[in-house]
Amino acid sequence: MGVVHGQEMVLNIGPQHPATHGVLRLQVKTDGEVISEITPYLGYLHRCFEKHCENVSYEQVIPFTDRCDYLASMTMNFGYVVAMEQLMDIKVNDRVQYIRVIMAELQRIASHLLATGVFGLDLGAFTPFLHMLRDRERIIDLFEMTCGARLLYNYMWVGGLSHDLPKGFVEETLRFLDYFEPKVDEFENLLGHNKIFVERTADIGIMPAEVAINYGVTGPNLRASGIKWDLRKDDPYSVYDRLDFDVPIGLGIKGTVGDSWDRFYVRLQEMRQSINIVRQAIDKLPKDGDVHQSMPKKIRPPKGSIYSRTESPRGDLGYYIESDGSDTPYRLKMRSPAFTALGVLNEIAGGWLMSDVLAILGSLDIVLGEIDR
Amino acid sequence: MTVDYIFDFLTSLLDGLIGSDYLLLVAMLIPCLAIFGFITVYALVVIYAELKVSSFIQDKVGPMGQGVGLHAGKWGLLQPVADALKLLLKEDIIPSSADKPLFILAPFMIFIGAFISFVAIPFGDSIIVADLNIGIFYILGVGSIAVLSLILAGWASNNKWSLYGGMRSAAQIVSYEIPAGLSLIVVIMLAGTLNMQDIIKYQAGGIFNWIIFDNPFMPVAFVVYFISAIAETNRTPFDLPESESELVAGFATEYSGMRYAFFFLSEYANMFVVSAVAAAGFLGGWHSPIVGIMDSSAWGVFWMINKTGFLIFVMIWLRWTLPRLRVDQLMNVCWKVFLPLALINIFGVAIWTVVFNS
Amino acid sequence: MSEDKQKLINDAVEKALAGDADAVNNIEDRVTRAKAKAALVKAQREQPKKEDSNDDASKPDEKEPPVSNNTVQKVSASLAAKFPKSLDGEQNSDWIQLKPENWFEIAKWLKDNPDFYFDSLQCNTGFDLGEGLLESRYNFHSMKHLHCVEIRIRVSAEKPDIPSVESLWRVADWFERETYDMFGINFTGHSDLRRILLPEDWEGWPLRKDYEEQETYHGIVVPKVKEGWE
Amino acid sequence: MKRYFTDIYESVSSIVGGMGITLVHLFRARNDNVTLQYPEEKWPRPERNIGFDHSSYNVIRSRLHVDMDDCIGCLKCERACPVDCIKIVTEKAPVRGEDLKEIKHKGVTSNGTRKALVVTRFDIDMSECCYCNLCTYPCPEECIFMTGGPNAKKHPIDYEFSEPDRSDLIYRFAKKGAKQGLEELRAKQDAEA
Repeated sequence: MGVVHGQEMVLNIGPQHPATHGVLRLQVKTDGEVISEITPYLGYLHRCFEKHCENVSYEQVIPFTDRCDYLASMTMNFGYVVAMEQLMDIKVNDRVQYIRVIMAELQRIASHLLATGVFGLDLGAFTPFLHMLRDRERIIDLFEMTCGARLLYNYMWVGGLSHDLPKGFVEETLRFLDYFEPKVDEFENLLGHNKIFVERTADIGIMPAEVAINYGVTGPNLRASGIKWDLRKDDPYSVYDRLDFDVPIGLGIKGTVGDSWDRFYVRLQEMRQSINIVRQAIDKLPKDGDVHQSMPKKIRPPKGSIYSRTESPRGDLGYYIESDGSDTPYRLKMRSPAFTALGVLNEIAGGWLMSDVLAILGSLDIVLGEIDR
Repeated sequence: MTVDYIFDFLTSLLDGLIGSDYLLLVAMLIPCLAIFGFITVYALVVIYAELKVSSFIQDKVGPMGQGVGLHAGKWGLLQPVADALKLLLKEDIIPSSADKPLFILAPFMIFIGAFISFVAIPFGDSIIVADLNIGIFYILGVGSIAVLSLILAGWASNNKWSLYGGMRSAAQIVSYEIPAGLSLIVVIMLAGTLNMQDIIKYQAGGIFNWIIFDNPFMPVAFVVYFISAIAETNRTPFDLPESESELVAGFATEYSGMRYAFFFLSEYANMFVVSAVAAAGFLGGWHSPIVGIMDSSAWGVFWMINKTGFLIFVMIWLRWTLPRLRVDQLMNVCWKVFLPLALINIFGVAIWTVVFNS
Repeated sequence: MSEDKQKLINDAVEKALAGDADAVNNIEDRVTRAKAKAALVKAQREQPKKEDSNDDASKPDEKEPPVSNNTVQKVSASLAAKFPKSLDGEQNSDWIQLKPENWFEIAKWLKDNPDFYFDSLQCNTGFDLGEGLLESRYNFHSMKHLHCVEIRIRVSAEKPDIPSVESLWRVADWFERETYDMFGINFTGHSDLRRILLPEDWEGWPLRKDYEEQETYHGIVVPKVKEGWE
Repeated sequence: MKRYFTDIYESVSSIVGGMGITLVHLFRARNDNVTLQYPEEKWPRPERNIGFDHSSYNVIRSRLHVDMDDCIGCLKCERACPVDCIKIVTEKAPVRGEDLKEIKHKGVTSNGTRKALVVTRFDIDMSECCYCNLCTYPCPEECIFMTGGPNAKKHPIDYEFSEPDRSDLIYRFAKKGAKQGLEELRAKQDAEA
């Protein structure tokens, strides 16, 4: 018996839809429940980040980088200041470096918590999502304690930080980590090993390694495809080379390497690694050191360009900065990891059922603020 | 039957004053109103329970009101009332391209389906509106009206999401009728009757006489029936027709206000019906678990409501724990797991009865 | 400033750095004392920096350029041998400047050549050099050899045609669409060259330096001054 | 066939396990609870014991407040703002460092700086403010700050500032009538001269 084909229907998922994580429109061609082709339409959240940057001074760019990936603002700041410090050849002291690493890794935990939680929510599991948000709240409290803001921090500055750590931050962080470590196991049991969840994600949306590289997919999505590629290890910036941690990769425990479950599980494992990194960084954190020590009075980098990459929770975050010697950037391009991750959607999700497509979209962990910039 | 009792009572009270035809009408209307009132009150209670249970599971506090201002009362007790008021006061929108008569008909049909099932549910020794001799069969049959209404709603909304929801619900509910029905057949085989009251009476004499503990096959039959029942009521993990992260709200996407409230209400009413059937068919109905303790006919209502309530709680608990199945997995589970299990149960129980009980 | 005064200052600063705070304050001449203090502050500021740079010298990883520069020169040399006419203008140790004409063949060669194996296109960005020149810049990376190279291709704004490499690196699909969207660089051979971030009916290329905001969009007047702000 | 039964076993065990976890949460809901009953309970204000000098830094991100008596009109905050939500207009004061009672202008700031300018307009559009805090750092007189936190002495915390009209979110800090007052003053001086 052959396959019966009906008439194809064009369906718009989004711009307002519960599963599109923002304002994304997916125009899909469906044959019943089967989706044959996906065309993403972007730009609903385009805020002219790059155009803005050409009109503001270098330090004023930092609040805008916050708003690109609003779920991982610290790492967005981090990438920018690393690029600027390379361009201006600034060396910052160890205290600043370690504080930055602590913040970036806490932010990674927060971002992955939301990513895995929302992934569960896309599959209909409401409770893990709220449990994860509850723990993310505690990380945000730590950030608020440090810099007064809860979402958009503007904390890392070129050559330093806006504030030193507050008194009691280290103790609070350690208390949080002690509390949080068993919670990761609970998430794994509650959501990760749940049979329905496994059925919904294992062997779904398999992204082979070659496809991932060819589509420029990076970060946890690439690692889930079995490639050990982490800028923190392979091209270390800041003080990551002095810290000891593993790079979890997808092993295909429940299905094939590179399926949605692997992407989920890599994120879960990365949270454990981040806890480990934060602990080490706190151990090595120098007691003294001025966080404003290396801050230049006037940020005016020499003529030239730089392409600098850092590892954001979503992958390789690249900043291409061209300076013409004045105090505003001549051109600033952000290479956003979620942009390339969304690009692969049609390749890996075409031909699956509607529920699967939305699950795969959730497993890619996109943030529209970063895609549209 | 209750209608007869009321009719007799009214006749004796108002002998000769009003024609007996009118009295019969009144005698029939009174239980209807009682059921309607019961459903409303029950819905308020169970909505509140759902809010609170889900909140506690998720480490929240749920609806709360304390101190000044417009709040939902102590511990948020008035929250369901506020919800109901909100739904009542909301603007009723009918999309311009919708099929208007069908669009209006759908919510009433689903409610009627849930409503008339209540007729055959035994709350106590003699508290049953219509003690039909085919009670369990009647409930199964009438419960399937829901699927018609969901298809109607999905089609009449003229919305692609609604259509998906309607189509999914058709496939789902029709499929899950089969394992649910086959599991109940085992009960009927044991009790030898389709009458709800007789099935319950068969289970008299303490917890070990309940059908669920009758033989080793019955717990399986109970689980199969209960899960199929969850699927029939469109609750998570089987809430595919309205899966909010995929289909926006499925068949209910275009509904608002009171029409939406009818879908909402009948979902909860259906939960009660299927749980009550499970309680009556497997858990001894209005019998007390221990003979002689709280075992009068008045306590019967208590036991029935509690057993049903516990099953409803399990449904809520499941909903806030599990993710949602995919549409083909849903079918797989139904046809490849539940149907064989139910069939094996029938044969197993038949052989068991022949070997041990004869 | 006389040499003995300079010597005095140096001595005082050294002493002060060693811990004798009064060494500077004991200088009698006001001007010299002030200069000594300034020199001290300068010296103190430099001190930790020196430590930092010492630290960093022990870790070659911090500085990326030595490796990548070698790659650039290697690639540049091989390119000059293989495609002698394609190099454009003077060559640089940081990037390779190419002509647009046979870019696709070069790209294919860069990707397939086992010595380089640039299997990952990290970033593609457009660039307005002013004076009617546009540039498309590609940052390549090899997952196998872990080296990077930057390639720049310059075209005139009147005829901004660059061969598309979409079929080699699929990621270039969206990158090139974005560059087209912002700069109007026409990637010939691209299968689906549409605007990506801006609406389809947008006029102009926003990131070109000569771009001017439109007055109205779909009949909506673009506000130049906000309300209550005059 | 083995797969079939392991699947069933896994489903049952994982579902029961998950239900166990949720049941534990159901009965221990209060332990991990982070909900606040908003109008009655409010966010605890950020800790005061912050590891740097309070007077020179500000870590709270609430609404901006300007202490007009201290403002010297140096425009540093206006230049620092990435979204251009601060607008300042200044005029030269008749005499440097002298009070002008007519327009309630103070000549000397609390730091002892003598003002050369009168600020006739100091508008902040809080609906555009991005709370980046960049404007508060360059201020030489520490007169622009986010309310609350370490600045609680100067201005208590206040984060409930929704307004029915968007234009109400433009805060005008300059002394009322400063511009006209200054003009009148000048006219008077000219007449006297």
